[in-house]
Amino acid sequence: MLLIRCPYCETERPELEFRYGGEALLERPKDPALVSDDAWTAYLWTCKNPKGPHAERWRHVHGCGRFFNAARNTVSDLIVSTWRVDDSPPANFDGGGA
Amino acid sequence: MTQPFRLPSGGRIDRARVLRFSFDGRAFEGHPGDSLASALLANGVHLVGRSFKYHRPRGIVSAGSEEPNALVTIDRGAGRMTPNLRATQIELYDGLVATSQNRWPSLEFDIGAIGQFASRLIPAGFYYKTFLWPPRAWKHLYEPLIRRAAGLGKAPGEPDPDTYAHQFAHCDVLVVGGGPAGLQAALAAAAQAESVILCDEQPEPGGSALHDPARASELSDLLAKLRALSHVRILQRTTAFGMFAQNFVALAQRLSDHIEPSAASGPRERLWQVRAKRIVLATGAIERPLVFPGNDLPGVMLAEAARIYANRFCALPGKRIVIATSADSAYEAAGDLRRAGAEIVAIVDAREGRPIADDFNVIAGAIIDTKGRARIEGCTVQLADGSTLPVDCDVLLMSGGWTPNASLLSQARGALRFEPILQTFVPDVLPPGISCVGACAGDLRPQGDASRPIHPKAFVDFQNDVTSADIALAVREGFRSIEHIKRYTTNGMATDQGKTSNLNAMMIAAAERSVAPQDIGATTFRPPYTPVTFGTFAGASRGELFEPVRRLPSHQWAKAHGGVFEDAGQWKRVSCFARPAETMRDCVNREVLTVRKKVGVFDASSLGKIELAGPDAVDFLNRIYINDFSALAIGRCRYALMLHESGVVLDDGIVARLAEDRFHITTTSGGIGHVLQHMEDFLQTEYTDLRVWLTDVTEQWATFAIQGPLAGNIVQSLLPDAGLSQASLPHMSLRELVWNGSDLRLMRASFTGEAGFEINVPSVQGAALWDTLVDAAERLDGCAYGLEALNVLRAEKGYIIVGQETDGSVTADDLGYGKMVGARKGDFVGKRSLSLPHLAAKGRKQLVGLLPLQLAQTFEEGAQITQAPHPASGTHALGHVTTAFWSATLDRFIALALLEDGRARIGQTLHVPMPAGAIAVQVTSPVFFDPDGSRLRG
Amino acid sequence: MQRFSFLQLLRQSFRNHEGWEPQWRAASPKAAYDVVIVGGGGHGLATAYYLASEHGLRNIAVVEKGWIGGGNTGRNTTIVRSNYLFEESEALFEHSMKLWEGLSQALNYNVMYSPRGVLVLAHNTTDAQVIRRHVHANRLAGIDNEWMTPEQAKDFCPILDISRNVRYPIVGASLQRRGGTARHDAVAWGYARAASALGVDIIENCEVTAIRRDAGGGVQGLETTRGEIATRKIGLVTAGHTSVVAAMAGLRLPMESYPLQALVSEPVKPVMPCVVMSNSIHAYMSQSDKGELVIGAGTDAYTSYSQRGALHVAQHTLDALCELFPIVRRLRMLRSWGGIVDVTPDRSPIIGKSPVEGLFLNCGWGTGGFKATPGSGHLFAHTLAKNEAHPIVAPFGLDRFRTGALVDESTAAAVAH
Amino acid sequence: MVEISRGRAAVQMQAASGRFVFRGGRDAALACGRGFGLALPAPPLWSSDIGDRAALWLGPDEWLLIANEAGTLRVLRDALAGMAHALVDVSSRDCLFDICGPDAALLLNAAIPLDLSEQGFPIGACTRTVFAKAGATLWRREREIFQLSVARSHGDYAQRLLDEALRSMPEP
Ligand SMILES: Cc1cc2nc3c(=O)[nH]c(=O)nc-3n(C[C@H](O)[C@H](O)[C@H](O)COP(=O)(O)OP(=O)(O)OC[C@H]3O[C@@H](n4cnc5c(N)ncnc54)[C@H](O)[C@@H]3O)c2cc1C
Ligand SMILES: NC(=O)c1ccc[n+]([C@@H]2O[C@H](COP(=O)([O-])OP(=O)(O)OC[C@H]3O[C@@H](n4cnc5c(N)ncnc54)[C@H](O)[C@@H]3O)[C@@H](O)[C@H]2O)c1
Ligand SMILES: Cc1cc2nc3c(=O)[nH]c(=O)nc-3n(C[C@H](O)[C@H](O)[C@H](O)COP(=O)(O)O)c2cc1C
Ligand SMILES: [Zn+2]
Repeated sequence: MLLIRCPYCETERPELEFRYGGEALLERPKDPALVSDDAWTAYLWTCKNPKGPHAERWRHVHGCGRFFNAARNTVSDLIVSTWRVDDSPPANFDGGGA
Repeated sequence: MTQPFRLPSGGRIDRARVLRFSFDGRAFEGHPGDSLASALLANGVHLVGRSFKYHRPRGIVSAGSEEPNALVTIDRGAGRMTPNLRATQIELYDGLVATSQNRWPSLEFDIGAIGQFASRLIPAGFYYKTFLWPPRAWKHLYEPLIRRAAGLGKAPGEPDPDTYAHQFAHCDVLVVGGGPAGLQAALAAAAQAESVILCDEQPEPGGSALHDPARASELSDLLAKLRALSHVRILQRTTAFGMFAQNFVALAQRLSDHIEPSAASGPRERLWQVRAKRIVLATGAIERPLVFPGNDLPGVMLAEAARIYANRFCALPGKRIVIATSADSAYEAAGDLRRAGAEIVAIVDAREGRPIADDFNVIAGAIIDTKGRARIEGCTVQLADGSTLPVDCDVLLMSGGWTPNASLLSQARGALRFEPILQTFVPDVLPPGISCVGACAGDLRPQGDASRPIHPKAFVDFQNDVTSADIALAVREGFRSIEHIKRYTTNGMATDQGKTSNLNAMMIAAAERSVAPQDIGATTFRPPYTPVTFGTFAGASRGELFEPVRRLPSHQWAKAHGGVFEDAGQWKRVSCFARPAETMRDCVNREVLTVRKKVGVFDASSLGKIELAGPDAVDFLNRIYINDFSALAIGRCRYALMLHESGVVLDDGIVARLAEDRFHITTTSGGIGHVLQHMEDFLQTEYTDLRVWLTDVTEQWATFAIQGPLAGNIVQSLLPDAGLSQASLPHMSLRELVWNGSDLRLMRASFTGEAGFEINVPSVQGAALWDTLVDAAERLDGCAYGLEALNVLRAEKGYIIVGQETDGSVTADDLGYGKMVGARKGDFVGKRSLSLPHLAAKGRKQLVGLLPLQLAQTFEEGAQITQAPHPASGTHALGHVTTAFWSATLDRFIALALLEDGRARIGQTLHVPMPAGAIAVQVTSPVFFDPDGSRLRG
Repeated sequence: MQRFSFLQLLRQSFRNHEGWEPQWRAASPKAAYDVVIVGGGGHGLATAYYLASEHGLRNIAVVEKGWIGGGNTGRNTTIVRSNYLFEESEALFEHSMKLWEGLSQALNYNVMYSPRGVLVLAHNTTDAQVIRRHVHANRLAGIDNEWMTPEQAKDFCPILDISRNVRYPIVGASLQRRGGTARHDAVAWGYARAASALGVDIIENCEVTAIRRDAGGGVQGLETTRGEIATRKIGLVTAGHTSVVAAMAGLRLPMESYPLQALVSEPVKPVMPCVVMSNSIHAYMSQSDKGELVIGAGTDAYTSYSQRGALHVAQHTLDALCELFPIVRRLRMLRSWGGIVDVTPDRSPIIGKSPVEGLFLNCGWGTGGFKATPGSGHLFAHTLAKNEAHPIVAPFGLDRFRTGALVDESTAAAVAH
Repeated sequence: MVEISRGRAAVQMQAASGRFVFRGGRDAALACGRGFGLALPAPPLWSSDIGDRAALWLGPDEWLLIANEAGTLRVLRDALAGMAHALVDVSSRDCLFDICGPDAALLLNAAIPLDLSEQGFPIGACTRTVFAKAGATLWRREREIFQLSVARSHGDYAQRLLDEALRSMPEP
């Protein structure tokens, strides 16, 4: 069970309090009506799914209820850092490769 | 004489008390402090089990949890039968009943042992190569035969009456292993004011010091110090079995199996889930058997085990002992056993530079054969010059050296390295926060290599009957990776997980492949370290504690009034309120007709409810639902649909405007969780500019529907001063009122097609209001109705249920709700996907009604729809039935269905193929009753 | 290929089993192949076998980064069934089922396909509706699947507790009698042996590290830990690692990799005659021929390549099983492990061409692809050989995510394995 | 009030009390605190209280206000007039338990995975968390008194589980 630091509660809590929210830093098209089917479905469905560093979303659902972002290594599962949705990712974080 | 092999003094048993026990029906005696294994040895019993495949006689090999052979079933009374327990770990209590396993009719005479004679025919992997013809024989002949031979002990036949517990714990330091190294580490940490949990799988802490008389006082000293500290918790009979990310460790504590059943109380086992800042592994080392022909005979055991039996349990394994070794530690065992009264016939040392031990008959050589059937009687030693020497003995001890017990370290992804001097793997790379101490760290006495002849009867994995020849065979057949060798031979896959066999298998494979041991590597260690009871994982979770039971405010009333309950998620809901002598169907029909003709009340409290507030609430709703809320007046409500971004229907509900900036929203009963998650997701990460807040008020409000032509009368009598009229509270509007001193939210809304209301009161008032409503209804010849009736009522009107009419592929338009999409508003969640080719395509499945052409015919939900009455196998289905009911109102069977191009097919005749024959149906509009909705307005 | 038979076993037993040959050649990579299959799991090996046996291709390699069958093929709960809901899936899995039925003989390797029946339990009205819908759809498709009352289910599987006073009573079940299990390792080894005998190079310890493409973007070759390999056609069959390898060709897929756990109990005498699955309670269990209960747990909540799962996931499965089968409460977990499954948004596989010329995909089998091994290999071989999707796999192309024509078995069925 | 106890821990079920969820930005929080007569705590997972009135931090823009006086809601609404916020009466929503005694934390740790030592969860700390299979709110009111609340329909579950945990508590 992972130990995850919630950047809003400013404390580490067991994974049981959280819900995983998938890849982070995705940009929903400003006006979806203007983008092509390709671009829209790429936004909807494709994932980086990298082996290594991954920027991802979690929600402290049994806690403060906030969504936040985390950088986790998907090989070791270790969470390197977490940050609030309106903060920027830590410097030198590569966001999950190709 | 009882206990002929019991030593007269010393050790850690309490000779003053005698415990009686039975093994395979024979009565024996032992003492407190004994394990079942030690008590059997004290009674001269060595034959305790049969091996898995060849049913060879097997004895006790070790004194600990690494035991591969001595597996027994313990019977503690009804439902309390446990198979596959290790005799070496079972603590003796008065009246203990143990039986041996995997033999028939008896341990001494086991028919299965003929397997031994066929053993040539059934080497590793034989089953992959045969049983191929005739093809059907595998299912009907061979596999049933193989299965009959499968397994070790029997599974219990009755439910387990015992309870299990869970405990979370945090500490600065978790020490695993209570030997000298672990105790020292615990004390050192405690001295730094660190909180410590120390666990040891044995009945008492002490580890190897328990059988080292020289360390007895040091041990009691250490323990006294530790026990005096309040920030140290010592858990005995507690196995650390799983290491998980970030120093999260699972421990299994055995609480009552060591107590006689009549005296045991409380939980049987407890799962500790410990989060430690630091972990110290002090798990000791495991002695390695030697691989020689006949090494599996009862009476052949590990050298240190014999020493433990003699020193700690005061049970002498035998009187004439031969020791085969490649490690110095065996000489200590030899000394202690001799002091205990045994004759050390010879020490056979395989190493070249073996230690000088003048006082023993040390022979340079190796064992190449043993003598005896159910117990060793002698062995053959091959000397350095190749000559052989027969030696008689009643016990043969072996020591191939020690291997740090690093399973937990490996589980935690630490790395091991092969240490040539010790001829074994030792910890190398430690994960952060984890350290090893003592024997586990590789702090071992000198030891060396022992030769391993390849011989069909030289056993490597004692439990699974894997021989050195099997490993050689696997290599010959092209299985090079140690993981392949493991799987082909099953070496290390038995209940001991290869604690005593993995290293030998690896060394043999390395030799066969002519590569260095480190290039072969080890197989993966996995949890659990030793087997853990399923009940321990489950803990208290059973029955209502397995999954919470959520009850509606009307639950007690329903129970007293014929309520037939059904599960819907965690909720107990009422299907119908059956009256005496009423069938389900009669009951549902009565409830339906009562609602249509009079009035009914329904407990809808499980509906999800959200209070939405904030200046941008309308904007938010417009982006989350397909509807346009801009024009929704205060006090008015709207039925609304919500889509997934992929365009399919996610949930539905009613949105009611309480104030300019406040809304009361309902969701489906099962939907509230994911709807809230969905809304919060968009609110927090997409529409971050909106000032809106969501509060889950599902459980704040009890919700009751009052439906039927007389619904207004009930509401009127309940709220006489509210001045309710069709004009002041029209269909789909809401009013906040006060009842009985509490807030009340009254909505005029209907899911039945009748004029009706939904009343919300704070849930503490729920039961009281329910009673009042039912009372009022009954006075008007109305009744309470359940889910079944509701389903009929809504189906008659063609109203959908999300999850029944929708299945994750259905859009609003498919349901006929395309018109709800706000034409003038901008983007909303899911909108873009609606124009993807497949979602915008013609001919999609659409919601329609179906009526069987012959009135008496019925079919069921999920039935398929075809053009032809007798479709050939593989015919394309045009759709399927989503809802199918007897409609009491229409006095006929009706159904809703999703049908390809359904709206265009209205009027057509299609078929529903049922096992007993196809049923012709007419496609109709999904609204069967009161299509223009005149009844809604009362 | 040395034939396997009882007689051969007998003959070899007189020669101390000295005469057995390696089951597959330990091949080293050649400079070039007509087709390279990346991934030596069951699907990859089956693909190679059918390419050789049915399409006559001989210059083929399977490259495997570790040992063959060491991926999900070697770590799954081996449930085989074909009672899927949608016509597209029915066709795919039934195709596979038919191949299972004669596989041991076709490969001359006993894969222990054991059609002991797969029982799917319904615990409430919704379950019953969903399961019945399957039964009806399957019947129309000619796939065996029948609805059973609780009593009939208990007759078939006596250790079920069908009393009404348990937390989730059993209200009915469906049974596919032809469903069952097969021996996971044997499937990989059997295909490897048969493929190797037809000339396929099976190259272990050979990890693909890059995909080389020509100026037009088409596939040119592979870089591996054992050197470069030239080829114009790659079949990517790497299950949990598909995204990683696809990224080497600049491809991003609708796919996430999750750890899925399984566990076994200590072996006991037979108590479970069939496979039992319960989707509401999230548990499934069968008993192997050796006696251990084989139990599937859930996936972890987050993507990961760590091949292990969290304790609370296994815990959830075990409390469910103890609830369903109260007699197993005293049995003990012997070993638990994880595999990495590649999950698509609609929980259906992706099979067919990719946008990269020469790169073909066979992935996204998620938590349920073992049962598809023979069929997947068979149809993928056709697709590779003919450069065109076999009609049965055509609906499973990558394109469906762009058009919206998903085959969403998960939401329709809530059946995962 | 129903009480069950064993040795060094006891569980008391409490009657429903006045509880309100307040959500809003900083200004609204200040105004709310003024109206409530008790400043809303700013540090995460922290509470403030006076008499039987308390404010619990549950999220960066979310507080649980506890007060039994009638009319609290009206007072607060007035104090917040004109400001963007949400104020919702949830007095009926939860089931409340007081867990008391020297081993209260040990008891709770049968179902709550948090570090409930005095360092890990000091007096005044509050949080939402999980209680085995239910969501819960936990508040340490005094050294040996925790208040646990779960959704009303999970009340039975919580009570049964606490009861079973009491009967199977480890040695302190
Ligand atoms: C715990 C668990 C239980 C399951 N239960 C069932 C079940 O009951 N029924 C069912 O039908 N399915 C089940 N599945 C799913 C099933 O196991 C898989 O869908 C199936 O085995 C996939 O087979 P494969 O050959 O595609 O993949 P794999 O067997 O995983 O083979 C892929 C291979 O690719 C190799 N590879 C990866 N990257 C590279 C690279 N860069 N270079 C070279 N090689 C590479 C890997 O090492 C691996 O050997 C389960 C899965 C798990 C994990
Ligand atoms: N050949 C050798 O050199 C050799 C071998 C073994 C022991 N020793 C002696 O033992 C001493 C080392 O003591 P030590 O403390 O390292 O080892 P130890 O064997 O004394 O203690 C290890 C303890 O860990 C427990 N344990 C192991 N795995 C466990 C688990 N998963 N969960 C809970 N408990 C577990 C065991 O029951 C045992 O009590 C040395 O002083 C040495 O004299 C020497
Ligand atoms: C169907 C099946 C049955 C298994 N039975 C056993 C078993 O009886 N004993 C055992 O030790 N492992 C058993 N395993 C697990 C393997 O030992 C191993 O854990 C699994 O293949 C994953 O590999 P890994 O643990 O080396 O990563 C079984 C695996 C499967 C898929
Ligand atoms: Zn938080």
